[in-house]
Amino acid sequence: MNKPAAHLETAIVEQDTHPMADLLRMDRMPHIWCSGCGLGTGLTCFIMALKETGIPEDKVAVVSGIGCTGRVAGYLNLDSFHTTHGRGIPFATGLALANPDLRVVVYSGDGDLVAIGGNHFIHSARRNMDLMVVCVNNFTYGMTGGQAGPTTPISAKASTAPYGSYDYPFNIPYLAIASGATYVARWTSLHMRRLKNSMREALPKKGFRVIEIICPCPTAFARKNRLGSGLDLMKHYHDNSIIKHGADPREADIDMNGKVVCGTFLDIERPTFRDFQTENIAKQLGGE
Amino acid sequence: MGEERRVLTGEHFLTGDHACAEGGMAAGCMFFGGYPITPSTEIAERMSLRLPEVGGIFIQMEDEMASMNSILGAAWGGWKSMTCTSGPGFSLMMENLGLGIVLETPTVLVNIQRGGPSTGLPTLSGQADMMQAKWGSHGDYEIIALAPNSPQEIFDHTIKAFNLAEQYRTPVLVMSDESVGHMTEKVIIPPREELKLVPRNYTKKKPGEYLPFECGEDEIPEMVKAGDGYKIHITGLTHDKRGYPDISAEAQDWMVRHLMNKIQKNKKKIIEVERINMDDAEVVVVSYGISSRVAHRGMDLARKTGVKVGMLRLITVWPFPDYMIKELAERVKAFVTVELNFGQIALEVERYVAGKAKCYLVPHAGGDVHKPEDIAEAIKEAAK
Amino acid sequence: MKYWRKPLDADTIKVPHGRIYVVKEQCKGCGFCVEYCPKDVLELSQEFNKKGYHSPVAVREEDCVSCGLCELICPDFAIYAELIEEDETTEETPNKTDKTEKAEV
Amino acid sequence: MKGATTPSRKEVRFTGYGGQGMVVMGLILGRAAAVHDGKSATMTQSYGPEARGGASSTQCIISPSRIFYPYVIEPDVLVGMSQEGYDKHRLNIKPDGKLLYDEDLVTLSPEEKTKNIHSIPATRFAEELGRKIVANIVMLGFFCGLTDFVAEEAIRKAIEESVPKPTITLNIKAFDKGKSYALSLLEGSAAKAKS
Repeated sequence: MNKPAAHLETAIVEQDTHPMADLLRMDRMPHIWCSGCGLGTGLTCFIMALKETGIPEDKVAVVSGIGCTGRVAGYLNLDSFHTTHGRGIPFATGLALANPDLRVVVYSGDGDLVAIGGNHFIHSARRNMDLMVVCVNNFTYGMTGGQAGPTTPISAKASTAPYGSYDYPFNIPYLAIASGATYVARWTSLHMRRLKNSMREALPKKGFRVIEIICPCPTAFARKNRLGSGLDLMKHYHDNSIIKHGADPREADIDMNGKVVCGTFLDIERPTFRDFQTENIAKQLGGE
Repeated sequence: MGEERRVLTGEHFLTGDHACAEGGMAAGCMFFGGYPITPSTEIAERMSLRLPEVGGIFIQMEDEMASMNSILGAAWGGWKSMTCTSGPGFSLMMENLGLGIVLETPTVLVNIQRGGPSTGLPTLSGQADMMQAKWGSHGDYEIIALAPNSPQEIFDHTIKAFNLAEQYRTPVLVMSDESVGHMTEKVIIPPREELKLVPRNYTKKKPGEYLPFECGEDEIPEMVKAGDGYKIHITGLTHDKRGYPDISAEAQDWMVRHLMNKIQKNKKKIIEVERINMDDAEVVVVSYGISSRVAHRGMDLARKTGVKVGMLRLITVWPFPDYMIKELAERVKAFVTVELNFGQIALEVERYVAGKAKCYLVPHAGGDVHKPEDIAEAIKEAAK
Repeated sequence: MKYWRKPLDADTIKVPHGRIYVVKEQCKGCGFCVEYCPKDVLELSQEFNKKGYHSPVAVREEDCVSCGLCELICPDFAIYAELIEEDETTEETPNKTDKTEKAEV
Repeated sequence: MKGATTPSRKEVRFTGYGGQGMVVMGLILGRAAAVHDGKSATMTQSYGPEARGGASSTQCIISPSRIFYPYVIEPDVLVGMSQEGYDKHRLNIKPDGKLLYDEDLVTLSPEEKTKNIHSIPATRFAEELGRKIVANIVMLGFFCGLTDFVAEEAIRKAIEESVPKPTITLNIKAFDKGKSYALSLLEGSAAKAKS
């Protein structure tokens, strides 16, 4: 860690002068996320990506489940919905279908999206629903104190796995691709530019898009597993992540000490749920 | 195809389930998210056929939790929405019925009740979800629940449920039963222009002025939809008028009182009952749904033996018409509650009779309806 | 990574300069910006903010090229850099005067 | 025809096997009464998990006024299209009620006490018409010839609205077959009574 500087000449400004203040609910800042948590970095990337796409702010809605990541909905100054645990995707499904002008983003955590919400995740991917899903994976239930989750690596300790977690974790890109998603990428919080670019790429696309962000949780996951600070985890990603676009998702398992495969795993087009509704069904009805 | 297919004006011979779907259509429903479960499946089937005709969307979700959430999402997307379920599916919807109540989302949930607990009697009738309707989602809340007793009524009451949902910005339940859902009778669908529909109460306020949970004396907040520039935030957490989470006892007190008051304060406007033979009644049968039709025969049989018996048929079960029971308890001898369970609404009756008259229950586990003779016997016993 | 030779057009390329702004009370002192600033401009201050964190200061602001990485990596919306226009380097930044102290360049 | 129907509550039970079209019979009769004959009608059916092969029973209440109790108390007519259905319900017929049955599928109990009994080889007639599946409509024609609960024209309209369009002619033929068989039986018994 750098030693503190001796002088203090840097411009100190009010919070609402930050360039992202227009897309944040500044009356709710500072946010609840811990020092060294990567969630905010991912959110910064999202805001920048959104600005770069030029999609009007009024036409973007964000839906979250609950938990640390679930708070994203409450911090973004967009139409935003903070639903129940795991149910972000089905809520977003109704929202997106009822209002096709909206770009609907589901922004939630690993426990929310692939444990309690796992069924919704795979079925929404199967239908190729027009949703962009950002899954922040910090390997744990952070807000409630570090319980084991569906992505907790084998042998990692958690408050509900004091002897180590010994059930196999989900490999989210593999799960998403197998279920039918049409855009799948994974980045760590350290890959800010690439993450932002992925989000910019995925935001205007149709279909079920999944972006996984591997994210440090210094308070719950790192502490229980003696992995150091958030910064230490960022350094770990620096040393251990490999970028491999188009990688076989089966190679993207994450364990405690191995490599983290990042990149865009898949980027294809196939008809979405709405395409089928508007084309096939409409054609049948029109033919009568 | 288009809106001209929305209201199938005319005389039909329909099952309760199909009549329910037609009620949804006539009410302006554009979105149905559901999961098939007997005996409500025919509603979903009919909606899957009918909604695309008017440009609406039917989606078969992966389970009932998803179904309930999808209709909430669709409501905030600006569409009228509904789902239907039965038995275990109703249990699964409880979590997000609570979300619907807390987000004050207008939507309609139809429960075609079957025998329980658990998988129970998928194809046979029951009325044992009545307390679950009121208390099934965790936390304190008030709910509106209607109990139609014929295909015509399930058509009418599905429209009414949509209207109440918009009027009070809340999910509304239609608590029917297998017997009514699977019964076929004449259903008259009126001309479109004769339907009385309540449109969504969209705010006239501008972005920046509007708060999603701010309300006046009537306790009913105005609505917006996503995409209109209001940049709303709404949350299932306890929240303030802005919709921002406020996890404090004070915020909880405000929010829960508001949710209860908005129904309780307006209950005299909401509640609907049918009074039969009540002018000279000394014994009052309280019943709803299919049981009310069976009890009607029980009442006729008892009347033939000279008992002065009438019926208070609950069309609205929740909010419970407590003031009517209180008033009747002052002047009648006894109440006989007839329902396909072991005493759910009977408990409410007893609560408001408060010892001022005798209270009887004719219990039934479900799977069939009561024998009218048993009801007649209970009425005669009550008249003694 | 080091360049093995000086770029041929190095004389014609203008190196941009940035000014760094810190939302001090929003910072949680994670150190991400300090660690990953490619020009090593930042250090953590010795002072505490109200929540007890050390926020960053630009100790070598003259080296800042306004690449924007600090803004992107900051999880707390607490730091950003602004490109200084050539003719503006000695003037106060408009709109910021009422709220900011001018940075020492 | 409307005036010919009696003004009190009538109850009909159709029993048979799943797949014989018992539900369709109830639907057509109920629809005819409710939509085309100015009456009230309530049709209910036994629901089981099996679509075919199991016992199937349909009840139809027809009344000039609002129907409260929607189930059969004591049927005015029991229609038996299966032995099992007949055996199960034969003791529950109104004292002056009628029993109608398919004579190839049902053997009467030696203790059968019902006075008004009429049989028809409905399934055989249907086969002769080319489609066994219309046996229920043959039976409905037979029912129509022997009762006055619902106007004949109303039933014909309800058939046309309820069966697949390409089969309307066949179904109307089936209905006519059953109806004329009923009339010939009535004439036969009238002639017998005369002689």
